Amino acid sequence: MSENILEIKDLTLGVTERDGSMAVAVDHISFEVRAGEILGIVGESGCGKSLTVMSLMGLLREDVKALEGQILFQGEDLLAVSEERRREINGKDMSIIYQEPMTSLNPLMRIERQVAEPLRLHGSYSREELHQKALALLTEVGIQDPEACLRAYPHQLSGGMRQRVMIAMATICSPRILLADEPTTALDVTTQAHVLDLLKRINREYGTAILFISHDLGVINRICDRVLVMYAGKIVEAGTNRDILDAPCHEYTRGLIRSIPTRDRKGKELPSIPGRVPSVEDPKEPCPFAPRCRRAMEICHREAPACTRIDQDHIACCHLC
Amino acid sequence: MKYFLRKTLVLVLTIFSISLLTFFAFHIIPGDPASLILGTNATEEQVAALQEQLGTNRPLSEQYISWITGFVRGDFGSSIRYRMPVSELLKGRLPVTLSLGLIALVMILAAGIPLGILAARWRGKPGEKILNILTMLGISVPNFFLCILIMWIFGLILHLFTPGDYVSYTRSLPRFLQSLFWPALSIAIPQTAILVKYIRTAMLEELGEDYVRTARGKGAGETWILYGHVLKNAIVAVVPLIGMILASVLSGSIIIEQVYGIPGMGKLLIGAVTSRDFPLTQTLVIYITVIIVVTNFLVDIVIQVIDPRIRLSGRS
Amino acid sequence: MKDGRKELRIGLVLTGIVLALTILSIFYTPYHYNQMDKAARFLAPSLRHLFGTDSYGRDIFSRTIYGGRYTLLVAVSTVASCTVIASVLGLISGYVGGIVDEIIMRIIDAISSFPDLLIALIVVTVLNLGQLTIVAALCITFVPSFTRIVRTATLQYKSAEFVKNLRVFGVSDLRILLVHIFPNTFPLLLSTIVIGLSNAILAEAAMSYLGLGIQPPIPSWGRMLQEAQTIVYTAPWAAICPGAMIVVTIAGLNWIGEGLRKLYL
Amino acid sequence: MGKNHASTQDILRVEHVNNYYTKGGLGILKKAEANQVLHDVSLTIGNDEFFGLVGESGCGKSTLANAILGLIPFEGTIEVAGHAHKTTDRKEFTRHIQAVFQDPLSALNPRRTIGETMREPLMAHGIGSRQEQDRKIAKMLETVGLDASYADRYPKELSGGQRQRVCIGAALILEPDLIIADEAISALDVSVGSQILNLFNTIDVERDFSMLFISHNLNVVYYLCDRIAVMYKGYIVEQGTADAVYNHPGHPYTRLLLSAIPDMQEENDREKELLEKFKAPVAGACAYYHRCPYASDHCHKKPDLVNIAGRGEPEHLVRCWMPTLFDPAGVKEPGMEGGKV
Repeated sequence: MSENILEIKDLTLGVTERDGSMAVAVDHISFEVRAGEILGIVGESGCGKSLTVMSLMGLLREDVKALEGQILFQGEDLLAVSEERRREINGKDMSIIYQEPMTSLNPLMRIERQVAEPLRLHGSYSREELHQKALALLTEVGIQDPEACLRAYPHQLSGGMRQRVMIAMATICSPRILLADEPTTALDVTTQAHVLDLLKRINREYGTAILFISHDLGVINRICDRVLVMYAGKIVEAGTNRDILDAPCHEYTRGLIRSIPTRDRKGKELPSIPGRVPSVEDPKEPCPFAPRCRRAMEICHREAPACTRIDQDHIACCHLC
Repeated sequence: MKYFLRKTLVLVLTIFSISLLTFFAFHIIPGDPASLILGTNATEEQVAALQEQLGTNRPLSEQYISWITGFVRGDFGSSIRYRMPVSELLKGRLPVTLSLGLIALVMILAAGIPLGILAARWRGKPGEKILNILTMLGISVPNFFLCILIMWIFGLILHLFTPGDYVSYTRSLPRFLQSLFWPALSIAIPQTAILVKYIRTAMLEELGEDYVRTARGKGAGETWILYGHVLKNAIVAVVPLIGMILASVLSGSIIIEQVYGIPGMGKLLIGAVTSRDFPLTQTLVIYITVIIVVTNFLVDIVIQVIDPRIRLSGRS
Repeated sequence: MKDGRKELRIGLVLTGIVLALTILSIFYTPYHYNQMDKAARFLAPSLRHLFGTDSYGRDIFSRTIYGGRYTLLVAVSTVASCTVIASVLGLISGYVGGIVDEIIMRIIDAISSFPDLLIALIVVTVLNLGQLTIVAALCITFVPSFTRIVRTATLQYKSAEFVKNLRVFGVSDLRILLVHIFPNTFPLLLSTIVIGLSNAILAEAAMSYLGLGIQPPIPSWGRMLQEAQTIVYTAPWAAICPGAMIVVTIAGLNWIGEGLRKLYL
Repeated sequence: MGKNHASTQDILRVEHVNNYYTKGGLGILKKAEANQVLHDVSLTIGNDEFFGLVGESGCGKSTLANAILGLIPFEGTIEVAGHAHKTTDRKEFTRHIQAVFQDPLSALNPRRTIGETMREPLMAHGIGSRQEQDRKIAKMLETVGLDASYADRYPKELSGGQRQRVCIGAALILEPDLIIADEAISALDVSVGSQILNLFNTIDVERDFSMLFISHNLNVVYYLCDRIAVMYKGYIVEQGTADAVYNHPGHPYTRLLLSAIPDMQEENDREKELLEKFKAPVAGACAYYHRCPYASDHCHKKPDLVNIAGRGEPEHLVRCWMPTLFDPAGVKEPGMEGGKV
């Protein structure tokens, strides 16, 4: 088994409610990101996938707190390190791209400065070196006129170009791991395909591990090696793409896959999941999915399910697996 | 360039509408201005003579045209109260008010920007509360009250200056500027508080933007983010308010000149208003308003230069 | 901290004090506001004269709490009339758009290029002095900013999906405007009204300080400050008391405004 | 209630519709710039038919929806259930056509209860007494799968899916002939979106209405609709039965869209290369010219829609000079080039 870059142990995140109480948004999750792999996290809104990624970068909003657990980055617990050390890691060993490339770029700063900024923060380079590096990176991510792009401001670029710039910026220090929070959700399908190809190429050529978050199983399938399925702050199933998509065991994963309209489902009713996506404030059940589960048994409302290993990488947390 | 031309055209049109509005405001008065000025016990001949002098017996459009052509040539008519040309009256006073306004503006910017940054830096710390309360006090103090307090404390108790001791710039420039210091301070303090509040709000807003999160993700520290990213964007957001602040400064100087007995345009204006001296009031109103409109025009140009979003798309 | 309740509370307490004193003055003042007493000139604050006396021996406390009512009355009537006018203009301008919007906004722009004080001065010069004049003067100065705020909110809701939906339902424009859009502008309008009140009080005080507001012998805060100015060395309380009253009122209203903004926007 | 058309009559007829977007203008100092958003768009929707409109952001699909709803001006003819825009007043028109929009939260007035919002269309058209309206609302809430007690709740108390159900209920309450669903499930979670798709299907069985379903997701459109049109830069580039467009695409853009949709099959089951080949745009050329891998000098003129369906088959229109190139057994395709997005 290959080396783990990131090991998350019992990570628990709480969100401060309006009345001052703490609601658990991410509930004792544990997983690892292996060197050179693309790991996907899939889930619906409010399942805690974005909070998880933000906590890995130490970029949680002020009202969110890590209550428990460890984030081990090459053996170092990121929840315990000093702010200085955190800043050393961010942008250099670990970096991140977001859903909204427009707002994620400083509107009043030229692309060149923004792309080269991680280098200036993590080393000393001459102006010329910075320029050359930024130029090389933009060419690398497939921007056709990199010189013009360097001189441009964010609003002059198209959505796809902005996301490429974000990727260039995130990879300029050759990080060990890249976190991607729904990076293609705001893009058109054709643009999305290009960006996914680019991320995959970066992963294959430089061995950069990627933690890829999406609500779209199709996107996850196109880019990831392994997938975690999250529901209501918990990981309910984990496995390789084929484990999850072809042989899902957890009832939620199954329901999710079945409810997507595909070619062969035309004219048939979609076997969708009843009920609504739970929000953070909702009362917690032992098995979070039990209230919506068609196959829920009496035990599901009483006892939290253990996580069973089904296959080498395939784990599901369900009483039925 | 197209932007500049368009803005210039807007400026000209604005000045035109200011002159129109002012002129008609003073001419659509219920009743005849001449008899209003002279009071109820004036004879008809007196009224007719004044009508002739004011030109109010001619049609309005004709009056406007002759007035505006005179205005452009520098002939602003005669003051009723002082019985001398308005241009003569203005001559010595324009530099006084402009200097007072300028000193106040410099004070506001010099104190407001650093304090605004400090206020943003101190968020969540005990210093923030004190600064917040001071800002609120500053905003809430009327400048004429502040003026009285300053005269009392710094003038009468501490003897740092003599209230009412004004030195004309024709006599001694340094002493002229010195005598404007305290009046300018009275104007500046409330406006500084407003500026601090705006900058603080703008900085905090910028700090909540996604690009700040991106910078944190790159490993940037608080200082780097504040001065490298947020400050410029916050200032760009605040620049449009400079025109507004200048308008308040000039309004402030109208009152403050009254308190300190400074012979500027403000003192002249109040005198003109209380004695219902229409030609003088009219001219002063247009003068002051045009100063503000031109400043706003310059501010627009500055924004256009510093904000690429406007510069490059050519739209505001 | 975040939700603005604290600001609201401070603001309500401060304005509450001023309001309570003003209401008290309707029923009771320790002395008549104009009662002069040669023997009691320039008295420092004491139990007999809470805020001291002025150069005529008049009781500053009585004058201060009495003087509030005109300032407050002028401010309230200014803001009320201004809100009505601006709501109509803003709603029409924002919802109808096109040439109507263009005309209204150009006039608003032209008016607002004059500094507030100048407009007030023009109106006061042109019209005769009196309480109504000052209300009209201040109203004209405030209409532009109020109108812009209502218009912006209207525009924002006009393009909202739910208005599009209502139009598709076949609901009439007037009903959409009055029943659906207008109430949604209330939170914004409310904090604007509060800030407007504080500005109106400041402006009224400035006008009566310049001798262009309420006329003597009725006391007003601005007027009292002007009279106190020459005796500030001998009787600083004569200036500090009405001045502090203004500061407390304005700060209170500003705090309420800030609290409301944080709570609802 | 306008339900008495022969089944052969078209519910929606859009003929040669053009729309120009003007920015600036009005102000004396701003010069109006006109951009054409819709180019000669024509389509018809039959009785009880679900028609899908697909395209990427900015292709003009929402503009078309707004034009049909009468919310924006346009050139050309649009008729709903025989009523033309230009001759029917807005209120009368709205009896025949209703809409469901993308974001169900902003589609409901936050300060009014669900019941109040659903009463608006009934009040506007003077239907029923208050009690009858209450009954209708309660019944409609049940139809869309909600409890009648939801009438007293405010939008913010509901989840996204529930809000969208309310919007659908409010749209159906006037029993319109046509519903326009503009990205109606795009903002919803996958598991909730599929519930809404099912809801459309079950209501379709119970009631008689046509739908123009607008989406960027070709899979969803194929799943729900009988016929599909694909839009690109304001042109309809392909139109035909769902089966023809989805399984036998005739336009290179449709093909690109199909290959770009990430699906859940294993990698090698899918054609990998994106059929794009960027080149300098030519004035007056086919709208897709600069991205089309097959473009030749031939394409410097704008193509018309041509029918590529076989004899006796339903119409399958493609706006391309060489639609036959894309026969399923087609020519060898060049690989992806360039990376300009």
